Amino acid sequence: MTLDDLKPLFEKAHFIRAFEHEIAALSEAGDVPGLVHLCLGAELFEVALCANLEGPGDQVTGSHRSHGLALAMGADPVAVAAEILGRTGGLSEGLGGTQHLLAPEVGFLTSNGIVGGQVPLAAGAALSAKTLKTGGIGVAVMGDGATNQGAVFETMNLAVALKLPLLFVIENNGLGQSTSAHYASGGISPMARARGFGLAASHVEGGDITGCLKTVDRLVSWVRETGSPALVEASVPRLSGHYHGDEQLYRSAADSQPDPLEQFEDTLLRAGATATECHTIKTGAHAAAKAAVTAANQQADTSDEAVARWATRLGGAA
Amino acid sequence: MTLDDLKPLFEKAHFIRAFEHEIAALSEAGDVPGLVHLCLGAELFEVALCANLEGPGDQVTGSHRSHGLALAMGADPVAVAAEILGRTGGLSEGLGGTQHLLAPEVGFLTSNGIVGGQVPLAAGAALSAKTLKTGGIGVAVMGDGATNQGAVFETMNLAVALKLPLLFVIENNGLGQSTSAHYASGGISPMARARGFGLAASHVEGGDITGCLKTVDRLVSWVRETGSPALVEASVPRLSGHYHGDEQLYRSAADSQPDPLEQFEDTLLRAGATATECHTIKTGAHAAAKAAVTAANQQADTSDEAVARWATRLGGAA
Amino acid sequence: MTRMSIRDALNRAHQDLMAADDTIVVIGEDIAGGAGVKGGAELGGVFGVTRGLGAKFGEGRVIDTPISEASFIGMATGAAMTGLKPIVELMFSDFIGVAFDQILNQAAKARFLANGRFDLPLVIRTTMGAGDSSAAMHSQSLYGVLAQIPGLMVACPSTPADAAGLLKAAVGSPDPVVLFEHKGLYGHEGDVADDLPAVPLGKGRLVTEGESATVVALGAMRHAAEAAVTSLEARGISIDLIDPRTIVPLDLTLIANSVKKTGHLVVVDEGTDFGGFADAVISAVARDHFGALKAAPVAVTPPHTPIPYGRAGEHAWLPHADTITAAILALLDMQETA
Amino acid sequence: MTRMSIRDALNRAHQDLMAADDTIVVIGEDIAGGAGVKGGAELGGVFGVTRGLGAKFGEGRVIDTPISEASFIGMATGAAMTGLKPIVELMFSDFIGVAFDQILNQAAKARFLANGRFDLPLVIRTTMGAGDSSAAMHSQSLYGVLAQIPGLMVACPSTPADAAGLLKAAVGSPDPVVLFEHKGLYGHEGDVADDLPAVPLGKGRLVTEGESATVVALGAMRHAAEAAVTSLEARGISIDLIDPRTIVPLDLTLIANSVKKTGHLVVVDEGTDFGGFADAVISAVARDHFGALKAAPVAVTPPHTPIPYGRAGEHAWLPHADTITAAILALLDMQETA
Ligand SMILES: Cc1ncc(C[n+]2csc(CCOP(=O)(O)OP(=O)(O)O)c2C)c(N)n1
Ligand SMILES: Cc1ncc(C[n+]2csc(CCOP(=O)(O)OP(=O)(O)O)c2C)c(N)n1
Ligand SMILES: [Mg+2]
Ligand SMILES: [Mg+2]
Repeated sequence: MTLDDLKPLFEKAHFIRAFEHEIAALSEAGDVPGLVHLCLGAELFEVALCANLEGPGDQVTGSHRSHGLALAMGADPVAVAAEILGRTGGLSEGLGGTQHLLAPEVGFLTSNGIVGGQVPLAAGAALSAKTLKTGGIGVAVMGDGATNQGAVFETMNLAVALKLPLLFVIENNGLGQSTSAHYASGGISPMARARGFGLAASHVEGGDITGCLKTVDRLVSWVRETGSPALVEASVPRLSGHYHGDEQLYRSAADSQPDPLEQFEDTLLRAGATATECHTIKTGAHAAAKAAVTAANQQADTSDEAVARWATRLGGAA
Repeated sequence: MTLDDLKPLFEKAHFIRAFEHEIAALSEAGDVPGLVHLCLGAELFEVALCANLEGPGDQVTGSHRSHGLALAMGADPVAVAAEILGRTGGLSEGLGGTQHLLAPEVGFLTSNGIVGGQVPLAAGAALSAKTLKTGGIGVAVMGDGATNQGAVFETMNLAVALKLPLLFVIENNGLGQSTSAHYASGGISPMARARGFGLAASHVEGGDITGCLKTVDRLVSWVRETGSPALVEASVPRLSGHYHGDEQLYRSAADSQPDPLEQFEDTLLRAGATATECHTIKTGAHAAAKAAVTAANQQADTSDEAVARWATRLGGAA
Repeated sequence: MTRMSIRDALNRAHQDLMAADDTIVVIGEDIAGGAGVKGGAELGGVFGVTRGLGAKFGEGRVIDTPISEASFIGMATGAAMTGLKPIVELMFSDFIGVAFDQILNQAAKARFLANGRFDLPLVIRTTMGAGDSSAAMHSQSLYGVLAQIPGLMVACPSTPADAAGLLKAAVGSPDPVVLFEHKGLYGHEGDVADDLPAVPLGKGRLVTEGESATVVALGAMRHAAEAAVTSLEARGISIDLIDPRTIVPLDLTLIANSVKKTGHLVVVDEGTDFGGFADAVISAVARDHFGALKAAPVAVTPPHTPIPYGRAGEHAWLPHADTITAAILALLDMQETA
Repeated sequence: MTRMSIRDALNRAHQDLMAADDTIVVIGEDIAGGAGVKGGAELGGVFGVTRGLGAKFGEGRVIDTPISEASFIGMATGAAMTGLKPIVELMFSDFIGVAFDQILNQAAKARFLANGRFDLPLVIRTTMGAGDSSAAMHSQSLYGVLAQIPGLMVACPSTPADAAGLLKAAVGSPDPVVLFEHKGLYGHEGDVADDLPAVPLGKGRLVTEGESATVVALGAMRHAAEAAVTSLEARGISIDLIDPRTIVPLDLTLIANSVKKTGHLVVVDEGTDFGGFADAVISAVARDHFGALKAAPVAVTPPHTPIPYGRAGEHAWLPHADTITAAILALLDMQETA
């Protein structure tokens, strides 16, 4: 990876960071209808993951915390922001919202309100890729908490049994809401458990851009070439609350973790970038994010027409 | 284990075998309302398992294939047979039937029509034993096919995370209906996968009475003493169809397996029993089983009164 | 026209569909059968509906699964979002429990959440019905639960032509469709047009025409009701018997027009006595066509209990032709003496 | 009498119950909170209902779980069969999907399958309700699905006294009870008797008394209906507003007696427009008290779609006081011009 390869990733990661901050600000201003789960801390890993994927051949499904993934796969930022804001120009005219971002056009198949619910869906994308011989793969992204859901375990087995080109991705931030991953999984890591299912599995540190890129590349290539499933577990910090506004009284102030974006910047500096260059990239990314979110916030609310249209389509009572 | 310890187990195993044959015969005669899943091949293991358990402190839950387990735990054979036959004297007046045998009085909490459905329930028995400090344990018995169900995986994790005195028991007969266990679990054994969850796990051969007794004893003691979960996988043959009457065209005639009861008899003979003794035990067991099933078959059908009683109790529409 | 069973009609419809469209895959437990088992013949599903498909279309398109309903129904849903047309066999509708999130939240809501940016040509075939002592967890007719969920289409064929035709319509539908096949009807025979034409979702059928009352029934209950209607004919009572065939969307026009003529409504429902199909139909008619009703509408349903196993108990639980006959007679008497 | 919120009333009821009975355990996600996290304070559930229970009763009785609803609801069911009285918190009723088998087939049917040889003192507390843009998978009011299932008791409190009282009744019930708490009502305050008396399952409450129409509504809809009733009072229209409080068993006597007086029935239901609570009530009244109805009964429900996220869309989806007022007026006009 050259410096020139890394810079756009740095820019994208900062774009996502800034985007989330803009959403947070609008949330405090009362402009966001629902509770938002921000991806602060996972941006580096997510851009590294998606740098190795290409929609719509590859299709990613994500959790409730998927703003960053949708953006990293290339969804239009204004449409993503508008969806989060519940506006007419949203990906789905604001019908879905923050937990239901769908951009299959660019390979982000769907995010999900049900912990783990997105995982079998990614197996479906993998089955389509295999059956239709598109060369694509399915990617199921989830948190550590999701790895205790039955449907997730089943899908690990199913992918092994049916030999599906499916990459499982665990963003392990050590917490599921207020519960520690260690407690919830009896001290067993997602990677270790996945190996018990016969999955090829690796671990990466979410602050290590070159490590993330290398490992994701290796696993994605393996899934693509062998048509078999694999798993990558990324340790990422959860730099903010479970949702924006979560006071996190259950968490002691002492457990603060390094910020992957600062680690990324250090990597760039070590590789020869200047502080000014980094600053310029960040400023540009922040401005772009602000522009996108602001544009979305000028749009009108979802309409009752959109609801009426679906009511007519779906039948039901007379 | 002395010969005197083994003889009652041999008798019980043959009682179960004969009981199942009597049920099969009545099924052919048209006297059994539903499809029955016989446990032919698992009798030895089941009596070895239950010899280490004592109800109602210990509570076992089983699958659709639980006639033998209910009997091995000490449920009244006439009441078990009557339940299978759908008669008034059944464990539940014939309301439940062959897949729904409940004898919590003797430690057989319930069997189940849903593959894997019984497994979380056994975790509940373990939680009660732990909370109420009864010294008992929960035991979840299931087939190899059930080990691919989400609720089963979840319960493995839950038992580890909450430290529940719960023994998982896999009767691996190599088949789930017509599908091979090897195919369905991607070549990974239940024991190997359980270890991925952090469970203590062992394997036993279902024709080896001393091995079964020793291993079950060790694991049951461990669960009882440490309060932590464990798993035992028993290889047992499926000596008949998935259900009685299943033609098994999907299975080649060549894959016939040794009969654990013959292996058990060999063990007895090697330990000094005479062929006559063995014969006498078997004849007695067969006669007792026949008497029990015949007595059940003389009872009247479930009544509409029983149904009406529940309709009144449960409310619903006016 | 050929006479065949519902089982065979469904099998033929699968063959037709799969031969015509490469993107159709069939997914379920034991549907080819014998996966990983050496030797032996194809099982073709525990009810034999998918027999021969494995040999003909190969294991890439006839996919035997582990006993993992949540993940394979979810997989089918994801596949339907991305270019395949999966037909899933869920062995018994009683098993929806283990896969319910993928049905309730994923399959049912996906098109709405995408605001229609993709079709979801997912078909779930499943079985239902009491009457063979399969007991509380292998006999439920859970269409009423699924019909409550916006986004799902629900159909319950009662004849070979309808079974094949609704399967064809379902595969062609942009919305996910759940087909409930009654276990007791797989051997039921009827005439089927040679090209097995699609039966549009949302179109009911007038099975018999009459004057005295409107009887609405589907699945096995349609046949029980037909027997009741025949027995009433002898007494000079004629009935509009309507088999709506699909529950969502429901052909309320057909039902309402009939009630306007007869003034009397009986709904027979094996599903549930509370908040199910019968209540939905009765409520809709009472709300929208109150003036057409000459007497109180009637529901013929099982009591509010799980399904009993023993023969006499199960018989007492199920509605039968004579229960239906009695209900119709009581309704008509009631009117005469009112 | 003390004035308190539904949240606090539920919390106090838990405290009372747990102090009095050692066999009561509370099970769910984040209900003590912070399990395995160093430092920090107790969370007490994401809605704060179980706050302080962990510190008071210890982790042996206030059990934080992994995100594994199927296994912990099943565990609670098995525990209820063997001597404990578990109160489970299912964070959102939308999540029943992942645990549905344990509810549909295990908890609901266990006592029947045992023919009553054990009680099943299992309580599942869960939340429901739209109105806060929680979107399609965090807003559903799925009581109508559970009410279809024989063996389950279903209740939907709308006041602090009822919430505490129904929880107490539920813990004392031999049958499994599911309590639906409306997310939008946790802060709703009301007077509560100091001993938080149990409210019997199956007894509805006459909230306002009147002559013109019977309005049946529960949960948040009861409050919307109350606002509608108040606005109609100004026009001289008086209403019997009934909050049935429990759906199964349902207090049909209270509803029927009212309809006999008013002749007019409106049911308001946030759950579903097809085969849910509204249809069940309307069908039951139409079947059993047809003669009492002077005009077509009316259902006020959301349209048949998943729940939209955006504010204007969600507002359009939900029934409100003015929707209910309009429905009542239309019903009464209709009668006048009939
Ligand atoms: C089936 C289900 N159970 C519970 C929830 C509530 N919930 C939403 S996010 C969350 C924590 C998820 O933790 P994790 O998977 O680690 O993801 P993270 O939030 O840490 O990214 C919980 C419990 C849910 N949405 N779905
Ligand atoms: C959730 C669910 N899926 C499918 C079935 C149908 N079914 C009953 S038994 C069985 C095979 C079970 O295999 P295994 O667990 O190995 O038990 P065995 O029959 O071999 O004892 C299947 C698929 C069911 N009852 N429940
Ligand atoms: Mg996490
Ligand atoms: Mg097996």
